[in-house]
Formats: sequence, structure tokens, C-alpha cells
Amino acid sequence: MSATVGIDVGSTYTKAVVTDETGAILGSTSLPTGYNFERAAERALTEAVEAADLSRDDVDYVAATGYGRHMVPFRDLAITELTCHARAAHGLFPDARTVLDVGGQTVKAIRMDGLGRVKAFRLNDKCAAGSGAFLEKTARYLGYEPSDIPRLADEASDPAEVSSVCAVFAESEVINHLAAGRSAEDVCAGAVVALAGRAGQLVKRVKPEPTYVLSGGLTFVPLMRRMLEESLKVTFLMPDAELGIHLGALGASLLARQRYQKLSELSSA
Amino acid sequence: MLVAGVDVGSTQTKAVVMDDEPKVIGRSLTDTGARLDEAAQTAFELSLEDAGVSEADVTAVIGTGYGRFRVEFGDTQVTEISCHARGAVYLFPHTRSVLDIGGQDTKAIRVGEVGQVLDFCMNDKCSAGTGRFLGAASQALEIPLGELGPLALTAVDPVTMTTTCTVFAESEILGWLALGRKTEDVLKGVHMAIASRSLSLLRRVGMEPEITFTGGVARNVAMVSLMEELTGSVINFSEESHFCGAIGASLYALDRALVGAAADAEGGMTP
Amino acid sequence: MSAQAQLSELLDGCRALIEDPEFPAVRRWLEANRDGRVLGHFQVYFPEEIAHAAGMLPIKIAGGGTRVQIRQADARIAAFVCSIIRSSLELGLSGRLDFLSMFVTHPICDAARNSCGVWARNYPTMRCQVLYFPHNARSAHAVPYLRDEYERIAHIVEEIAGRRITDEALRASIALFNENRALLRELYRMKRETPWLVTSVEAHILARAAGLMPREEHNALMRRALELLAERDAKPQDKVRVVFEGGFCEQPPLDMLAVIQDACYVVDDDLLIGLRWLTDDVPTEGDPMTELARAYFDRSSYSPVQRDPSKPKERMLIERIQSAKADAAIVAAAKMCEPGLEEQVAYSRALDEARIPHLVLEFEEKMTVFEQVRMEVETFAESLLFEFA
Amino acid sequence: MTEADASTRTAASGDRAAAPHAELIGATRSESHRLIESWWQELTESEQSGRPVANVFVMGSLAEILRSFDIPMSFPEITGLQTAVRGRSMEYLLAAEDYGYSPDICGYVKVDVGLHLTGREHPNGRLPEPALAIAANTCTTYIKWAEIWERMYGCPVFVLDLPGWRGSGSGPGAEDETFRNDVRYVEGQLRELIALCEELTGKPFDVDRLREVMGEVNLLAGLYRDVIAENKHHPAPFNAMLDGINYMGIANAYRGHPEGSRFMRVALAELRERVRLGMGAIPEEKFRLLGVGPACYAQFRRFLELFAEWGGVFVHSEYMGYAGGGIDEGIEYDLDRPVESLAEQILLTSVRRMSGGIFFSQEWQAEVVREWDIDGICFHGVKSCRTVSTGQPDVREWQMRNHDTPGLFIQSDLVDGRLWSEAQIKNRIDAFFEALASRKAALRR
Repeated sequence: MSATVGIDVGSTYTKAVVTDETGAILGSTSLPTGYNFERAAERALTEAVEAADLSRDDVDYVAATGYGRHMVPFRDLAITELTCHARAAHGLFPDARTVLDVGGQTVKAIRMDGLGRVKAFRLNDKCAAGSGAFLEKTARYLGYEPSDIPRLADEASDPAEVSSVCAVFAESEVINHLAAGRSAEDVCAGAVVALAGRAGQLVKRVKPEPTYVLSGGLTFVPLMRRMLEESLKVTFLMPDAELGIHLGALGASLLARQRYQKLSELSSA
Repeated sequence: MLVAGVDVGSTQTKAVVMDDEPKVIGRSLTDTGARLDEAAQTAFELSLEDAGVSEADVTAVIGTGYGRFRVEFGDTQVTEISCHARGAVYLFPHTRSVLDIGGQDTKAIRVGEVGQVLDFCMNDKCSAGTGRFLGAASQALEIPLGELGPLALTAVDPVTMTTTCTVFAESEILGWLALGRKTEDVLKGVHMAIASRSLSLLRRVGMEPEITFTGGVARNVAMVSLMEELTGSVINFSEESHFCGAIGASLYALDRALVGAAADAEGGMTP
Repeated sequence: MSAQAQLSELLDGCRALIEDPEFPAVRRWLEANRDGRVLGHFQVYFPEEIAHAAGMLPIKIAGGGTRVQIRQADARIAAFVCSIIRSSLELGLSGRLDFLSMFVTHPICDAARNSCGVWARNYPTMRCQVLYFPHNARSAHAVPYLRDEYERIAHIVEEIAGRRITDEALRASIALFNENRALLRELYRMKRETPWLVTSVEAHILARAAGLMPREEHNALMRRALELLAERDAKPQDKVRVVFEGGFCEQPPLDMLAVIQDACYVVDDDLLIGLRWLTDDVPTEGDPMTELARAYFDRSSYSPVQRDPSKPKERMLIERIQSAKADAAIVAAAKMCEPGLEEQVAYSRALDEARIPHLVLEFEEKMTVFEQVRMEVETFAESLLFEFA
Repeated sequence: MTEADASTRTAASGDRAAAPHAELIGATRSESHRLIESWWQELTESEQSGRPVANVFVMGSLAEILRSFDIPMSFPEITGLQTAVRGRSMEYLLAAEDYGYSPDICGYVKVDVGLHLTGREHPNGRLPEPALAIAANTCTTYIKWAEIWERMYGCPVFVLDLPGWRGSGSGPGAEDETFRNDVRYVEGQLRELIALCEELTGKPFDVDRLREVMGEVNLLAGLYRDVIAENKHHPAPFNAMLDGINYMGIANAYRGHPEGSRFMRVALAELRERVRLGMGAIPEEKFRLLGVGPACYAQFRRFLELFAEWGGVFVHSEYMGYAGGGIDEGIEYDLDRPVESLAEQILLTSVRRMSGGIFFSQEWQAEVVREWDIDGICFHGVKSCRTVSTGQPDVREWQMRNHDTPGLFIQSDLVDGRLWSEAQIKNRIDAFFEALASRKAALRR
């Protein structure tokens, strides 16, 4: 059995995915990163291989990605999560050409070719950073948990306008909507609408082509997807929630496979 | 005669009841939460309880802070700039410059002897939310807000934090930690960033001693010692600093009540 | 000491010099020249020969980078202004530029023009001057006007230095600076042809040192550095060759250049283009002041802050990419930099048409966190190198 | 400007403005509406007929030369402002940002680029393609802006170098040697522009037509100065940040055209009638303000309300100076040597009002505070414009330190509503007026 592993060392969670020659997922795991990136990567590899009931020497190639990709000494290769996201989206949806990832700190828009190779990408500029964190803080100001956001956003009747791009001022707009007596539902929906608007603008920057894939932490809010589809006049394909978290690691594992095959062809030729 | 001031801040609401000496006879501190009007009402009632008086005994109430217009039971509103100025001079009569690092805005005020505002300036756009630097540090380092100051004082080789933008404070803190810098050195760097920005604001209004710290950050020992070092003058602060806005509001309420009483004595309408 | 040890000592010395906001080399010069006078000049280009010919030391003031915390400048400068304007003013207000007898800025952008008013209000005794470079470059009157403008600055310099600027002295200075520019051109030839011999960070350090020390010392230092670099035994790596565009005024932090050079060879750039503005020798015969003025137009590079219809900027960038045999470009701009950000769009559109892959980046001189930049640069390099990625 | 001069001036032209009747009140606004309407008509007709139109800017439009060739002028700053006042600027900003322009650059540029990218369909009509662009260096963004049209349409771009204030110390006087060199350079450039206009229109330069246009500008500038002076009265008859915007718009669009001076006379007559009746710009004038920096046009009504609620009125503004084309202190063109005098006066107004006047404006502001009896200065910094905003905190502190004049510092943007933070701005404005009120009460005691 020849397996390859992709490890996505994020600043908060580390994910690992094991795939076989056909690209099928054999096992995966997710655990808090903590302070030591190397130990987190090591544990993620072991857990994923166990989940695939394989042994360490079945693994022929390890690709690391994410924030701590350079701090995984046992890796064969480090690849950025943008490249991995594109490859994973291609793996799940072969005719995907545009990926929008609405994550915690940054929003990423990627255009790719028929082989899942990155052709163009744009990230939010500095002033529009901290989008995910802003949504969590909005929930806390409203006296709710982040998990309440989907329900609140859906029950809104008239979303409050949050026009500021800067997360600091968007937050004070939320506070002042409350000061003016707006409902928690309208304020929460307003925050989601603002984020969707900016993410949609980013997609336009990469000259997008159909079909479209949506991923990232903020997709757990249905209103986010509806607003994006409305403003861009497209429909998004979405990996299921569980797989959505592992996109980076899955892409790394698929790229590890491609790299391993290329090297074995070169060595046998 | 009794008066009251209610300071509805973005995170906490403070209320104070005063007699006409004037002296503070009751105070309360509650979380603001989503319903600002309710927070104002609750804080006011708790301060009455603390003073052992009832609402009827209070002649005038003034609301201040961002939520001042939600203090529906108040007679009128006054901004927290005017209130922090008045409150600071009440607490420390030789105050000539006031610095309040709040959750949303940072304010530097130059004041006259009776607490009137001579000049003031608030943080500009890109350095808004300075007060949240400490919140970001507390979250990133998982250390309670109150312990940040003492720990920062133990620093030996503080980092130089150059970011002005609060949104990036947390990632810059994590960046320094990832490079292996000691926690207290990073923390002192955070305090230096806040202190240097506050210094800029004080310079915009032409600071003169004595300088008085008001608002929540006043109770942070590292911030006080840093500002004393940078300004070269003593910084006044007290446990009451947190209530400075509410105290100022109640002093304005007292002015209003006294003017009202004088007018009643002459039989005229209050202006 | 081995050649390699000498080289690293030389480079470490240069790095320490450019990262020290106290300008040690200037203070050493002042100790050696008791009544020496120093002229500071802001970005982008300033005809340093004029100051040198009167015995003054011209120094490039180009921000405080990550070493200077802003404590006073924010009291003077509003938000939404780039960092180099803010930190340069901070260097002044904090007393680190107390040695300056004269400070010259240029109408390169609205923030720089406005900040001259701030300098003048805060330094009533220091001679703050604006050298008004023309933007109507192809007017028949542009060269005579610029000659008169150089003459005007020269008179103020003579008054401060207490020494007349003779034609001979000016020609000698021109020859000295011609040599410096030639040495910098040699450094950039090495970057293009053998980028594995000198990293992007090392080249930037060597070039930047030119504006922070007497030019005679820098010429000697450059000759020695070029010899040692040539002897280096480093082997070429499989890296993308890119041109970095966008460092004409505010400089990207050294650590950001380090992140870029991990993934690519930066085979040409416009970093501190002001010190290499004149692209070949200024003639040392004829009227030196006129030759200097003419060279500004006819023997010069390009930047978003010089309008010259005979130098369309997109074409000049594509020529720079082709002559450096680069595979791609990084088109960067400083946060809040109006001219830089506007040009970024023109460059990006032109490179799309010329089918030259490019990465659009944003930076600030005071950045210390490079997580996002590293991800973008590596993704860009990966998309070019690996056929599977 | 004594009463006698005013009456002789109005009597001499003998039109209906002299009669002091109620119909004068409101005449200015309907006149400015009519004139802006007909200016737009000329633009849209030129667009259909293909008549060459020049894109120009308020600081250094060189209307004198263009009008002598009968070349209509489009002002993208004014058309940009109009989209914001009608609440339509966001769609154009987003179109430009989708094209690649950064959120950090000038909002006027992005609104204009957005218009060009979407077929030049402006709420007021269809904008023509520029056949020529004139960009003075009074704002370096003008030059980058003109380069965008150069790329889009290949139209010739004429950059006018107006060497500005050279630094500390006073500005140049007419006798100063540097100034003479600069005048020679500017005159040389104007003659090159005249040659370019001859080529563009196929018509020879007509120096008498230029004299006629420059004579009109002398008249317009004198009247514009008188209009501004009317606000020295208590209460001030017009709001410099509301009516002043109309006066500036006409002063630019009709610079050198008889309708320009005729409009100023109508305005002057209405203002004098208002002064006679004691009619202020706002119901109860309590605080007289000097405005430094433009208003926020994306929230124009709200911006003015926040001041009017406290009885605050903008009695003068730096904006009416530089953005009115630098004629707020009148102009005396010498019609015997038109081109040379044009070079001299354009340079002087640029140095004193449009470049030096913005960066070294502290003395001018202090004089206005005395002459217009000003209570406080409102410094409004806008992200879009580093020309006006960069040094504002320094000037604010200078005024307080040297003249004890209170200054408010608020920030938002010209046309980008995303930078308007209502709560923060209201908090600062309320605090400023509370301080002004206690200061006035202390003076009374």
C-alpha cells in the first residue's frame, strides 16, 4: 500500500489527511496546535495514519502546509495553503475554476486551470483584515455565542448597514447600532452582509470563471453563502462541513502524491 | 440635594450618586451588554442602593459615554470628554492634562482649574481602539487583564511594536512569541506602543503637568510608570479613576440642579 | 582572515549602519570635520554633487523602518499617510537629525509637499527647502528652469557651507558620483547575471549605505565588496527570476526582502532608485550645472513620481524585466502611497497584456509580521515552478 | 468694499439685482441650479457632436486660454462631488476597486475612473471623452489622474508646472529673482499650450478674445471676494460649506464667461438683502466657524446638521480659496500684456493659495479668524486628499498655541461613505461645542 500525507499546521488547529494512489481519503484527524508546531504535526501524522489503519512506513511522501509549514522537520515538501486549496477543490470538483475561502483572519480568492494549478489569487488588503474575528466579537457584543450567528442572521428582517471596511470601526458601528436600539438579529445579519460584500469584491479581482467553490470557517453561516450567490449571480459548490476544515491537508496530500509519482518516474527512467 | 451621573461605555456602565458638598455617596459598575437602556437603568438603581437613597431623592441626572442618548431617565447628555475633564479636576484639583484610554476612543484633554475643557484631541482613525491592545494581548497570551501591568514591569529587553493598527496587534504579538521573545518583553512592547501613542495625543493638545489618568487603563501600573518616564512628570490615578466620567456627569447635574434651584427661588423658569 | 569572513564582516557593518537610526557614520564625519555641514535630502532623487562640491555631506533621509517608534510625529501628521513621511519626521522631532544644517524635500507627492510645511513650522531655524522638480519634462523650457532651480539651491548651500561652488569643484564631485553610480551598476549587473553571488538583502544593504556615509568611503567599500562577492563559491539554485518594482520611495523591510529571496531571485529592482537615478555618466565638460539638469531628464531611470511622456512607465518596466531576463515581476506599493498604488494598476494591466506573470503586493516599512506576504510569494513561485502546483 | 463702491458697481451694470425686494431671497440657488444645468447640457451636447472637450481641475484650470479657443471644460472633481451628494458614489468606487484600484487612493479619482469604466453615465448626464487634459502640479494626484485618461483615450496631457513655495520664510514676492525665473518658465509653458490648442481646434490664437476672457475673470474675482466678505456680518448670510460649494462650482465652470460675474452679482444682491433683513444662513447663529478641508459629500446633509444643531455655521472656508481657483482675494490681470500677466497671476495665486497656501496656511487662517470674527476652526481631514489633510493636526496645535483659537479635528472622506463613522464624529463635534459654550460663558462672566 502506498499512501501520502498532507499536514496543515494552522495557528489554532493542525489537520492531517492520508490518501491512496487514487486520491481516496483513507483517514484524517484534527487537533489543537498549541505552542509547539513540530509536536502537533507529529501527533497529527500518527493519528491520521492510525485512522487509516496503516503503519508509518506505508507513508511514501509528506507535504506540509499552513502557518507552521516550515517548522515540520520530517516533511518532504512545504506548500502554501493557497496552492493546496486549489488542488483540493479540483480533487473534489474537477470542473471548478474559482475558489473563495472565507476564513478567520484572511479571505482568499483563487482562479485555477483545469489541472487545479493556481493561475491568479488575491487576498484581502490590510485594512479589510480580521473579518472572521470581527464576526465573533459582534456575537459577543450581542450577548450570544458565535454558534448562534447562523440562526440570528437568518431571523433578521432588516439587516443594519455596517459600511466600514476597517474591523475596528465596523465593531463600533455594531455597538452604535445597539446604542440606537437595533435588534441583535438585524445587527448580526448586517455584519454578515458586510463581510459577504467584501469577499465578493475580492472574487471579481481574479477575473473569475465558473464553476465556483466556497470554503472556509465562515461558511457555517448560510446567509453568507446566499449573499455571495446573490451579489455574484453564481451558485457555489461547497464541500461538506467536515471535509471543508481539511481542504488544506487534503490538497497537500494530493500534491504529495503527484510529486512522489514524478520523482519515481524520474528515478526509474 | 442629590444628583447622579450615568456613564454608558462600550463594555461597562458606571453610575455615581453625589450630594451637594459635592461628595460621592454611591457608585455601581455593570456590564453594558446588548441593551444599553437597561444597563443604564440597572447601574443607576444599583448606585442608589449603594447610597441608600431612592430615585425620588435625586434632583438631576446626566448621561454620558457612547450610550448617553439611551439614558432615557436623564435630564440631558454631556460628552465623556467634558465629563472626564470635570471628574479628573474633582479627583485631583491640580490636574491640567487628562488622558483617558477607552475601549473605542483615546482622549487627551487640556483642562482649566474648574475642570473646563480648554483643548482636546481624540485618536485618529488608524489608531482607534488602542485600549483593545491590552485585550488582544490578554487573549493572545491567555493572561488576565489585571496581571498584564505587573508582568510587563519585569521586562528586560522589550520588543519595538511598530503596528498602529489594532487589528494586527494580536498577530504582531503572536509573531514576536513565535520568534521566541519572552512574554514580559512582548508585553512591555505592547505597553510602550500604547504609551507612545498616548504621548502623541497629549502633545497635540500641548500637555502641562499635572497629568491625570482616567478610565479603565489608569489602574495598570506599567502604563502609569511608562507615562511618567516618557512625560517626565508625576501621573495621578486612583481607584476612583474608573468612575471619572460618571463623577463628571453628576457634577454637571449639580450645576444644572443649583441653577434650577436659584431660578425657582427667583420664581423663573430654568433656562 | 578569509575572504568569506571579510565579506560577512563588511556586510554586517553595512547592515548595522543602515539599521542604526542615530546615523553613526555622519557623526564620525562631523568629529573628523569640526565645522563640517550636513545636508539631508528626502526621496526620491537629489543632485548630491551640488552639496558635495561645497564640502557639505549629503545624507539620504528615507524613514526609520522598524527601529523607530513613533512618539511625536503622530501629533503632527494625520492618519492615512504613508510610514516613511511619519518616521522621517520622527527622526527629526526626536533629535536624531540635530546635525542637519539643511533639509531638502521634493514635490514627489502630496503628502511630501505637505510635510515640508510641518518641517518648517517645527524647525523655524533649520533651512527646510523644496527643490521643485518639473513634471512638464518635454517642455523646451524645462532644462533652463531646472538649471535655475539647481542654482538657487546652490546659493543656499554656499551660504550655509561658507564656501563658493566653483565649476572645477562641481566637475570633481560629478566625477566622484559618476564612479559611485558605475559601481552600483556593476552590483546590479551581478544581481542580473549571477544572482546566487549576492542576495537581494545584501545588494540592498550595500546600495543603501551609499546615502548614509561620505561617498568617497562608499566607493572604496563597494570596490572591496564587489571583489569579495566575485570570489564567492555559491552554486545556482532552481529559483524563479523576478523583478521587484515599488521600492522607489518607502523601502520594504529587510526581513520582507529576505522572505522574497527565499522563494525567488530578485534580478532587478527599483529599490532606492534615487541613488541610481542617473543611469550613466554625467559629462564633466561644459557647464556642469546644465549637464546635471539635462541628465535628470535624458540619462535617468523612471518612477511613478516623475511625469515624462518620453518614458512611458509600463514600457520601461517591461524593458527592465526583459533586459534582466526575468520570468515574472512583483509589483508592490507602500500602504497609503497614492502614486505607487495608482501605478500598480497600470503596471498590472500592462503585464497582463504582455503575458508576464506578476504578483501584486502591499507593504509598509515598519512591518514585522510577514505571514501573509510569505504565503503570497511562495504561492506565486510555486505556481510558476511546479508544473503540478 | 464700502457701501458706495458696491452700489456704483451694481448700478453700473444696471440689471435687476439692484432692487431690494423679497424675490431676491433664494434667487442665487435657482440661478446656480440653472447654470449647472446648462453647463451639463454643453458637456452632453459636446459628447454627441464630438466637439473637443478638455478635462481640467479646479486648481489651475487655465480656463482663460481654453475659453479663448471656445473649448468646453469638464471638471471631474465637480462631477465626482455631484455623484456623492446624490448618494451614488459607492457604485463607481466599487467599479474602480474591482478594476484594481486600492481603497487607499483618492476617492475623486476612483469615482471618475468608475464612470469611465461604466460608459461615462453620470446621474446628471453622459460625460464626454476628454480630447485634452490639463493638470497643474498644484496637486500631484492631478498628474497621475490625467495619466489614466492618457492610457484610456490616448488624449494629449498638458502638465502645467507652477513652482510653489520653496520653504520656510515668506512666499515669493513679485520682485524676487526666483519668482521672475518661475514666471518666464510658466509663460513659456502657456505659449506651448496655446500652440497645442491651435493644433487641436484648427483655429488660430486670438489674443483679443483672451483679453476679453481675462477681463471677465478680473470682474468675477472681485465679486467673488465681495461675496465672501459679506460673511463678516452677524449673522453670516451664507454657509461657506453649503452655499459656498455652489459659488465655487460656478466660479470654476463659468470662469471667464459673462454668466459667471452676472451670477456673483445676483448672489451679492441676495446676501446684502439678507444682511439688511438680519437673515442668517441658519436660524440661530451661535458659533462662527472656519472650515479647513472639504466636507464629507457622501453624508453632506448629516455633516452640516451636526454643526447646525449647535448653532454652528461655516462663515469662511479655506476650501473656497484653493478649490475656487485661487481668486478669493481678487485678481488684477494686466490686459496690456495678457500672456505674461496670466503667467504671473496664475503663479501668485498658486503659490499663495493653492500650494503654499495649503501647506503654510497658518498665517492666513489667523487673519481670517480676526477679520470674520471666528469662534473656532473645524479641521476635517479626508483620507482621499493628502494635499489638504497631511499637516492638519500640526496647524491645529499651532493655532491653539499661538492664537488660543480652539480647533476641532475630525476625519472621514470626500465621497467614500465607508469612512464616515457617525458616533465618533458626533462625539467629537458635541465635545467641541460644549467646550466653545463654556469658553463663551467664561468670557461673559
